Amino acid sequence: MFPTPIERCSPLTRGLYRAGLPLALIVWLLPILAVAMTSIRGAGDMAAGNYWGLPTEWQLLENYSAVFRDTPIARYIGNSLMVAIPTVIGAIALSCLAGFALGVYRFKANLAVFFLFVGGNFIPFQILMVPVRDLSLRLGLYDSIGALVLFHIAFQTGFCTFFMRNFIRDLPHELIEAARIEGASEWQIFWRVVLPLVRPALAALSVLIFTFIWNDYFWATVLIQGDHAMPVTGGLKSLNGQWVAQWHLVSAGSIIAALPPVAIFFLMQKQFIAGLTLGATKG
Amino acid sequence: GTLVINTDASDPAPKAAWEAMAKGFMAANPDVTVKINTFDHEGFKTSIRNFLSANPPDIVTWYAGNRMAPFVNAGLFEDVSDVWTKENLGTQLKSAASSMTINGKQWGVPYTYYQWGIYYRKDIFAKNNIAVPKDWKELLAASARLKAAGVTPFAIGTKALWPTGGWFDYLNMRVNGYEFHMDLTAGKVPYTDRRVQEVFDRWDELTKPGYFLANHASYDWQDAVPAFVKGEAAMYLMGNFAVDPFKKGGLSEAQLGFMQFPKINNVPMAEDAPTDTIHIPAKAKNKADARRFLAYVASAKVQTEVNAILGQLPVNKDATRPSDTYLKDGFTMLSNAYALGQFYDRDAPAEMAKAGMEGFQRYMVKPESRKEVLERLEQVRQRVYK
Amino acid sequence: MTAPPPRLSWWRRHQRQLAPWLFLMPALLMFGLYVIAPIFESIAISLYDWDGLGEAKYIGLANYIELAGDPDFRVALRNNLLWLALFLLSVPIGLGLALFLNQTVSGIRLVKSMFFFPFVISQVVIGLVFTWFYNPTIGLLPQLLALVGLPDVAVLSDERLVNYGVIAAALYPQIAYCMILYLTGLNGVRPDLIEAARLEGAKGWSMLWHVVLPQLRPATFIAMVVTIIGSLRSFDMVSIMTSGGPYGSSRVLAFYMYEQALSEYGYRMGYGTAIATVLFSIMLVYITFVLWRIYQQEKDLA
Amino acid sequence: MASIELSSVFKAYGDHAPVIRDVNLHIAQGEFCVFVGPSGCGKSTLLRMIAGLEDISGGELRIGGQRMNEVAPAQRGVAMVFQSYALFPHMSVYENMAFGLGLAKVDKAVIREKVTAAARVLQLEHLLERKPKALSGGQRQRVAIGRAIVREPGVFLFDEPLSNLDAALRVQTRFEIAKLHRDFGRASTVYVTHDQVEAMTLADRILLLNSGEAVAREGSVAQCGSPLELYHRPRNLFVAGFIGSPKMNFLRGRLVEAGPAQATVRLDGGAGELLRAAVDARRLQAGAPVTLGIRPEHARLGGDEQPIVRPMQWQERLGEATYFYLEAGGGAETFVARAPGQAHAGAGTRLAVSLPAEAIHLFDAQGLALPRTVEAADIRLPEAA
Amino acid sequence: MASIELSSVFKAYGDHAPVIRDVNLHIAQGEFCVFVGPSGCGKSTLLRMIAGLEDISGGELRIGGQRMNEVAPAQRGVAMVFQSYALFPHMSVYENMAFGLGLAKVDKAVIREKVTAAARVLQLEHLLERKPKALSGGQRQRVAIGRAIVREPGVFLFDEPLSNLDAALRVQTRFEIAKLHRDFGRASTVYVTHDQVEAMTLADRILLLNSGEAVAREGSVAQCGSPLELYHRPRNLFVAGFIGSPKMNFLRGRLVEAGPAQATVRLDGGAGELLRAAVDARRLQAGAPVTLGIRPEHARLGGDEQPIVRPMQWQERLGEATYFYLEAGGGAETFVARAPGQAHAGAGTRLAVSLPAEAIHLFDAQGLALPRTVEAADIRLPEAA
Ligand SMILES: Nc1ncnc2c1ncn2[C@@H]1O[C@H](COP(=O)(O)OP(=O)(O)OP(=O)(O)O)[C@@H](O)[C@H]1O
Ligand SMILES: Nc1ncnc2c1ncn2[C@@H]1O[C@H](COP(=O)(O)OP(=O)(O)OP(=O)(O)O)[C@@H](O)[C@H]1O
Ligand SMILES: [Mg+2]
Ligand SMILES: [Mg+2]
Repeated sequence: MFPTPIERCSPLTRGLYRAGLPLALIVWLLPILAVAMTSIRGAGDMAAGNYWGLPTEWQLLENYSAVFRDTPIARYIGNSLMVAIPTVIGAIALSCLAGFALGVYRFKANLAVFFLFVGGNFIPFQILMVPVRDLSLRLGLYDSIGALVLFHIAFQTGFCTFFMRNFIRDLPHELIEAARIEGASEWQIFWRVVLPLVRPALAALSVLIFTFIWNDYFWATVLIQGDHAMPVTGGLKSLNGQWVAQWHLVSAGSIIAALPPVAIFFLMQKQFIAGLTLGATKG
Repeated sequence: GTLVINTDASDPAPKAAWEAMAKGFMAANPDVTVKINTFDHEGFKTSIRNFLSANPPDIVTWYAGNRMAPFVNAGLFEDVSDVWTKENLGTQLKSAASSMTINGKQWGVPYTYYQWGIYYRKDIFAKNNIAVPKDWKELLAASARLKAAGVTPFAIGTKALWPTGGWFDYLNMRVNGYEFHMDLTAGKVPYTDRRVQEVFDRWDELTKPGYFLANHASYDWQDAVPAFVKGEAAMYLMGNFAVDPFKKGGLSEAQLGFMQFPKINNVPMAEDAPTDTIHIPAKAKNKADARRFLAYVASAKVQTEVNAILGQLPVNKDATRPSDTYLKDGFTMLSNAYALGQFYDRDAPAEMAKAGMEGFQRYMVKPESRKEVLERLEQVRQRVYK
Repeated sequence: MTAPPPRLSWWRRHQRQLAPWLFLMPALLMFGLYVIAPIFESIAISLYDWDGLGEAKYIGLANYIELAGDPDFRVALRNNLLWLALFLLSVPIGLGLALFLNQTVSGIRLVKSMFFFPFVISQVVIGLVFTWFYNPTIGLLPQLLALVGLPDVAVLSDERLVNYGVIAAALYPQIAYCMILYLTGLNGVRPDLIEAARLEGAKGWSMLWHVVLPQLRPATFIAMVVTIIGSLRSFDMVSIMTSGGPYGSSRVLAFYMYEQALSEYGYRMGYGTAIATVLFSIMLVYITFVLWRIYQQEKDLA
Repeated sequence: MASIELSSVFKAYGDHAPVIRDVNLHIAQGEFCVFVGPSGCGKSTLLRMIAGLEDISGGELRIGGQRMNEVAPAQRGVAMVFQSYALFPHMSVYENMAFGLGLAKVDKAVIREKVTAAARVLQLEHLLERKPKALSGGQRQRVAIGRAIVREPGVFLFDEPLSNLDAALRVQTRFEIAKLHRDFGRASTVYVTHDQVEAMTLADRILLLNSGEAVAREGSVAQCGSPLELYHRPRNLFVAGFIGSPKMNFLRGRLVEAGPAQATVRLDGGAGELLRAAVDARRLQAGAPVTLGIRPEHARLGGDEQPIVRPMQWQERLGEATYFYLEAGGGAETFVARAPGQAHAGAGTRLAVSLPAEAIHLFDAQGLALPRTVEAADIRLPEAA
Repeated sequence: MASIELSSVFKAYGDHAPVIRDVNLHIAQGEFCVFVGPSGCGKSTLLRMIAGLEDISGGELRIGGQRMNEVAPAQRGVAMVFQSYALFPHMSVYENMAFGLGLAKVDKAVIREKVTAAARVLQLEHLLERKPKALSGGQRQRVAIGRAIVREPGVFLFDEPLSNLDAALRVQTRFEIAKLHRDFGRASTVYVTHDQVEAMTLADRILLLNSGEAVAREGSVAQCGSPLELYHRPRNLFVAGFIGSPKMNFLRGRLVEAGPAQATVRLDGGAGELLRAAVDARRLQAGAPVTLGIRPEHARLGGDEQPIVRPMQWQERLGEATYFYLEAGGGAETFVARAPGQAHAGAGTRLAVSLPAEAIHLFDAQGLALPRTVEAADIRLPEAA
C-alpha cells in the first residue's frame, strides 16, 4: 500500500495485489455490471428469474431498439443535450469574465464578491426551488428548456467563477503586466492573453459542468413537467414508473442515460479530474 | 380557431383515445384545429397549477370531486353550467353530476370512469374449494384457508401509497356507509372517532394474521402483479385498469374473476369509481370552441368510442355498454351502487390524503402502530380543515 | 516614440477601475437574479401561507411554529443527521481505496478510471440500480442473504433499514468522489518527506498517520466539505428510491421541502420555504466556516 | 532616446509606511543605471513605477522631459524584461515579439522586418516558429529582450533578468546585455539585480537603496554613483558593507588624532593597536568612537605595514585564493583576510595582517564615512610593444 | 562512527544505460567527502543509494564494514539532509527533531534531552515550538540538520543543503556545517553540491563525477582527491575545466620538444608563440597536438615571463579585481586574465599576459593531463612574533 511502491514488496504481496485488483474492480462495479448485463437479457431470462447470472439469450439490439421505439428516450436525450450544451457555454462565458475580474484586479470588494460566488455555490440549492420556479413562471419559461438553461447557467456560474478565478490568479501576473506594457487594453488582455492561457481550465470545466448538468435530476423535477422538455434523468424516472418489472428495459434505458457522461469522462479523463480537483482542492 | 388541450394521457391507451377524440372533433368541426399537449401522468398534477394561471390551454383534463376544488375556489376553472343546461347533461351524466358540482354549479364534464373491486383467481379458489365470499365472515374464512394452503390472500403494493386508499375506502364504506365516508373525507369527523376505530378493527383482522403480501411497501402495484399471476396471492383489490397487466401476465378469463367488495355491516353498498373529467380554464383563449368540445365529449356516441379504446366505462348513461367481461360486471355493479366515491385521494384534500395514505401504509406495515397513526391523522385533520 | 502623451479620454483614465466591474456584471446579474435574490425571497415566502395559486397570506412565524411541532419534520431532520454521520464514511473509505489504487502497475490507469464510474453516472441510474438490488423478490441482496441463511429483508420498506439502504446507495458515488480527491492529493504528496520519514524509520501506519495524512489535509478538507454539503442536499436518491417512504421514514429535509412545496399533494409554498430556510441556516454555519478557512488561505497567500 | 527623471518620488502601499521615500534621480539618455539593495528594499517597486505598473504615491516622474505619472504603461515608451521573462506561452517567438507592434496597428510588413532584424541580432532566427516552452532558459531570456527591443523604446527596464539562469549562462547573457546596450546605446536602461558582479560590471551608475528604518531616516537612496565610487568611497557603513564580497571587515576603535591627510585610531580589541588611516577625520574630536573598515582583499597577510596580530580560527583554501578567518576581538565579527592560493596556516596560528593606511575606511558613530584622502590608485595598463 | 565502502557500484534506472558506473570509493570514518559534477551526473543518485532510498543495481555498499545493499534505510545508521529540507510542515520544530527517536521508541525524557542539546548547539532553542512555515530559510536548514544529528548517526548525508539559501546565509551555514563536522567528528559525511566554493572549503576529499558518454568510457569517477589536488593536478581536461571559477583558459598548440622537467609548445593562434611548460611530456612525440591550460588567476597581466600579446575585448572591474577578456586566437574561446582591482585598460588595447611555465597545464589529444613537474608552492604562514 502507498507509499511503498508495489515493486518494492515481496513477490507474494505483488502477486496478491495483481490478482486482487481485477477482483476488487468487479466487486466495485457489480451494480453497474449487473445493469449492463440485464440490459441485454431477453424476456425469457427475466421470466425465469435469471436476473443476476449470465444472460442465456442476447437481446442487445432488441432491448435497446425497444427502448428507442417505445419510449421518448431519444427526445429526452435531445433535451438533455439542449440543456447541457448551452449551459456549459453560458456558464463558462460568464465565469471567464468574472474569474478574470476577480483574479487579475485588486479592488476593495474583490474578496467579498468572490465569497458571494463561493458561498452561493455551497448553499443547499433546494432553498431556491420556490423562487426560481416563480421566476421562471414570470419569465414565461416555466416547463421549457430555457428555464433549465438559465437557472443552470446562473447557479453553475458560482462554481465556475470560483474555479476560473483560482486558475487565473495562478497565472503569472507578469504576463498581464507585460501585455499592459506592450499596449494591450484590458479587453485585449482578457481576450488575447488570458483566454488562450486558460484553455485547459475551460476544457476541464466544460467536461465537469456537462456531467453535472446531464445528471441533474432535482431541477428537472422542479422546472420541467412534460416530455417535451424533460431531460433524460427525469425521463428515466418516469419511464421507470411505466416499466415496472421490465428490468431489462429499465437497464437499457439507464445505460443509455449513463453513456454520454461516461463516454465524455473516458475521452477527457484528464480534464475531468483536473477540473474536479482544481476546483475542489483550492477550497 | 385552434383548440389547445393539455392532457395527462401519456400512457398508450389514453393517448390513442385522445387522438381519436381530436380527430373526431375536427371532422365534426372543420373550422377548428385541435392541438394536444401530452404531459407525463405524474408531472401533470403539478404542472396544471402553473399553466392554469400562466399559460392556460383551452381544455384541461382533471379529476372530479375534491381534487377539482382548489382550482374552482381559486377561480381557475370556468363555470360550465350553461353547457350542462343546454345539453341536458344533468340527466345524461347523472351518476357523476354530484361530483362535478360545487356551489351548485358545474365546473367540467366527465368522460370516463372505472370500477374498483376484488379480482381473484378462480382456479386457486376452485383448487382450495373456496366459494366467492359474500360477506366479511366468508372473506376471512377464505383468507384463512388460502393462508393455510400457502397462498397469500391479498396481493398489494403500497410503495406509491394510494393502493392503501382503496382498502380504507372500501372498509369504511362497508362498515360505516357512504355518508360517513364522505363526512370523514370532508373533515367533519375526527379520525379518532369510534366508528373509524371499527374500520381498523376489521382491517386488523386482515393485517394481524398476515393476509397481505409481505414487503408490500417495497412494491408498486405492478410489482405485486407477478405474485398474483403466479398464484402466490389469490386476490387483488384494484381498479379495472389492472386487468390489462393481469392478462398480459398470462391470466385467462377462466382464471381471473371479479367480485364486489363483500358486505360487512348492514349499510347500503357504495363503490369507488374514479372519474376523469375535462375543464375549461378560466383564462382560456378559445372558450367558444372549448364549450363545443365539452358538449362533443359529453355525447353518448363519443363516450362509447373513447371508452372502447380506454377499456373503461362511459359516464353517459345512453352510451353503449361495453362487451368486456370485467367492464360488464363493473357496469352492473356500479349501476346498482348506492353511491360512488371518487377515491380517497380525490375525495379528501391533498394534504389530508397524503397524510392519510401514509398513515394507512404505516398501519399496514406495522399494525401495532394503529393508535399513533390515527392520532397523527387527527392532528393533520384539525390543521387541514381549519 | 517621443510623441507627446495623448490627451487621455475619460475612459482611458478610468479603464482600470471600471474594467473589473464590467467584466463582473453579466455573472453578477445572473447569479444575483437566480441565486442571491431567491435566497431572500425564500426567507420572505416562509412567512406566508401560500398555495401558489391564490393570494399569499402573511402569517408571521406560524410556519416555523408549526415546524417545531411537526413530527415529519423531526424525522427528516433526524434522517439528515444520520445521512451526515454515515455519509462521512465515504471519506475514510475513499482514502482507503485511493491508497490501494495508488500504485504503478500496468493497466492501473484503466482500473482507476473504472473506479470513478459511479461518480460519473447519474444518481438516478444508481438509485434505480440499488432499488433493484434491494428488491425483496428478485434483488441480489435477499438472494445473497438467503445464500448465507439469513432471513430476507425488505430494505426499502423497513423503516429501520430504509435510511441505511438509501445512504449505502448514495455512498457509492460519493466514495468514488472522495477517492478521486485523494488520488489527486496523493499525487501531491512530497516524495522528499516520505523519504525523510523512511530514513527516520517510519513505515506502515506510522508513515500513514504521521506523514501521509497530514499532507492530505487539503484533500481531506475538501472531501469533508463536499460530503457534508452532499449529505445536506441529498434529494435524488430519496426521490428515486423511496419517495420518502415507507410512510415518510426516509424523508430528508430537501425532499420534505419539495414534497411540501411542489409535489402532487403539497403546494404549501410557505411551509416548504420555511423548511428550506432551516436547512439553509444549518448550512450557513458550515459555509461560514468554509469561507473563513478560504479567507485564511487567501491572507496567507497575499 | 529618453532621459528619466525622478523628483521626490514616494511610494506607499495602502496605509503602510512608505516603501520608497524621496528618491531623486536623473538617468541621462543612454545611461545604464543599476538598482541594488537588500531584498524587499523596493527595487522592483521603483522600477515598476517607472514602467507604470504601480501608481506613484508622491513626486514626479518624467521621461524624455514629459510628466508621466498618469500615463498608461504602453504610452510611456518603455519596454520591460521580467525576471520570469513573462513570455506569452501560447504565442510563438515571432508572435511574442510582434505582439506590441500588432497592438499598435503597425503595418504587417514593417513588423516582420523589425522582428526579423531583432531576431538576427539575438540569434533567434531559427527559433521564430517555436513556442517558449520549447526554448532553453537562455533562449527565453533572449526572446524577452527581443520583445523589448523591437518596439524601439526610449527606456529599457530589467528586473533581475538573469536570476533564473545557471551560473555559466548568466555570465554569457550578462555580456550580451552589455553588448546590446552599447549597440543600442541611445536608450536609457534601468536594471535591477541582487548580484554584485552584474551590478559592478554593467552599471554606468549604481543606485543602492536603503531598507528598513534607514528609509524613514534618510530616504530610500543610500548612495548613487559609479561602481568604483561605491566600492572605494562608500558613504556610510551600510554601503561599505553591502558592496564587495566577502564583505568589508569592521573593527571598533577610538580616534586618537586627526590631521588633514591622516588620522590615528586606537583599536578597541586585541592589543589596542594604533593605526593610521588616510582619512580626513578632523570633524571628529579625539576620543570619538569610530569604526574602521578594510576589505579582505586589502588586508595583506604577512605584510609588515601596520600589522595587527590575531589568532586564526579557520581557513578556506579555494586554490585560487585562501581566506583566513581571524578572531577580531573587541566585539567585532570574524576578520577575514584574503591571501594567495598557496598560503595556508595551522589552526590557531597567530597571524600578522597588515592594514595599509591608504586602504582603511573610517566611519563615525552615526556610520557616516569620513572623507578618504587618497585617490584610488588606478593603473592604466599600457599597450604592449 | 562508520566508514563507507562502495565497490564497483552500478545504477541503472529501468532499461536505460547506467547512470552510475563502476564507482569504487572508500570514505573513512570521520572523513568529509563532497560529490560534485555537472547537473544530472548522478550525484544525488549515488547519495540516495548510500541512504537506501534507491536500490543498488550492482556492486556492494558497506557501512561500518557491514553489507548494506538490502538493509532498510532506517537501519543503516544514516541521516540525511535534503535540499528541500523535507521538514514535516505539520510538526513543530521539536516534533520534527524528535520524530525519528519517537518512532524508535526512545524514552520521552531521553528524547527531550537529546533534542534540547541539539537545539542548543544549533541555536534553535527559542524556536522549538514553531512550525517550519514560521522559520526563515536558514533556520529551516538548521532544523533539518538538527533532525539529522539527534539520532547520532554514523553517516551524514547532505544533498545540496545550501542551494535554497541566499548568498550571505549560504556562507554562514557553510561555516556551521564545517564546525559541526569538526565537533561531531566521528561521523563520516557525504555532501553533494554544485557550488565550487562549498566543495573546496568543506571537503577532505572531492569526488568529481563524469556525465554523458564519459561515464560509459571511463566509469562515473572523473577524479577523486583532495580539493587542492583537483585544483592543481586535474587528471584531464574535464576536471581542469570543471574545477575553478572563472574556468581555466585553454589554448591549442603543438608539442615542440619534451624534456624530463619541461616541455616546449608552439601555440596555434596568435603569433605562434613558443611557451615552456613545467610538464613531463616525454610520452608524446614532437608535433603532437596538445591543449595548454592556465587559470585566469595565474595568467599575469603586464608580466614579462613568457608573455603573449592579445587585444582586449572587454573588461570587468569588480573593485577587488579586474577581469580582462582577450581574443585568444587559434579557434579557442576568449582568454580571461585576472588582475588587481586598480588595473584597467582602453578597449582594444593589445595587452601582454605572461604565462609562467610552472602555472601551465598540458593535455594530450585525448584530454589526459601530462604530469606536472613542479610541486604546488605551498606557503605556510608563520606564527607572528
Ligand atoms: N502589492 C503590495 N502590497 C503591499 N506591499 C507590497 C506590495 N508589493 C511589494 N510590497 C512591499 O514593498 C516592499 C518592496 O518590494 P519590492 O518587490 O519592490 O522589493 P525588491 O527590492 O524588489 O525585493 P527583491 O529583491 O526581493 O525582489 C517589500 O517590503 C514588499 O513587502
Ligand atoms: N527515477 C528515475 N528514473 C529514471 N531516470 C532517473 C530517475 N532519477 C534520476 N534519473 C536520471 O539519472 C540521472 C542522475 O540523476 P541525479 O538526480 O542523480 O543527478 P544529479 O547529479 O543529482 O543532478 P543535479 O545536480 O541536477 O541534482 C539523470 O540523468 C536523471 O535523469
Ligand atoms: Mg524585486
Ligand atoms: Mg541532485
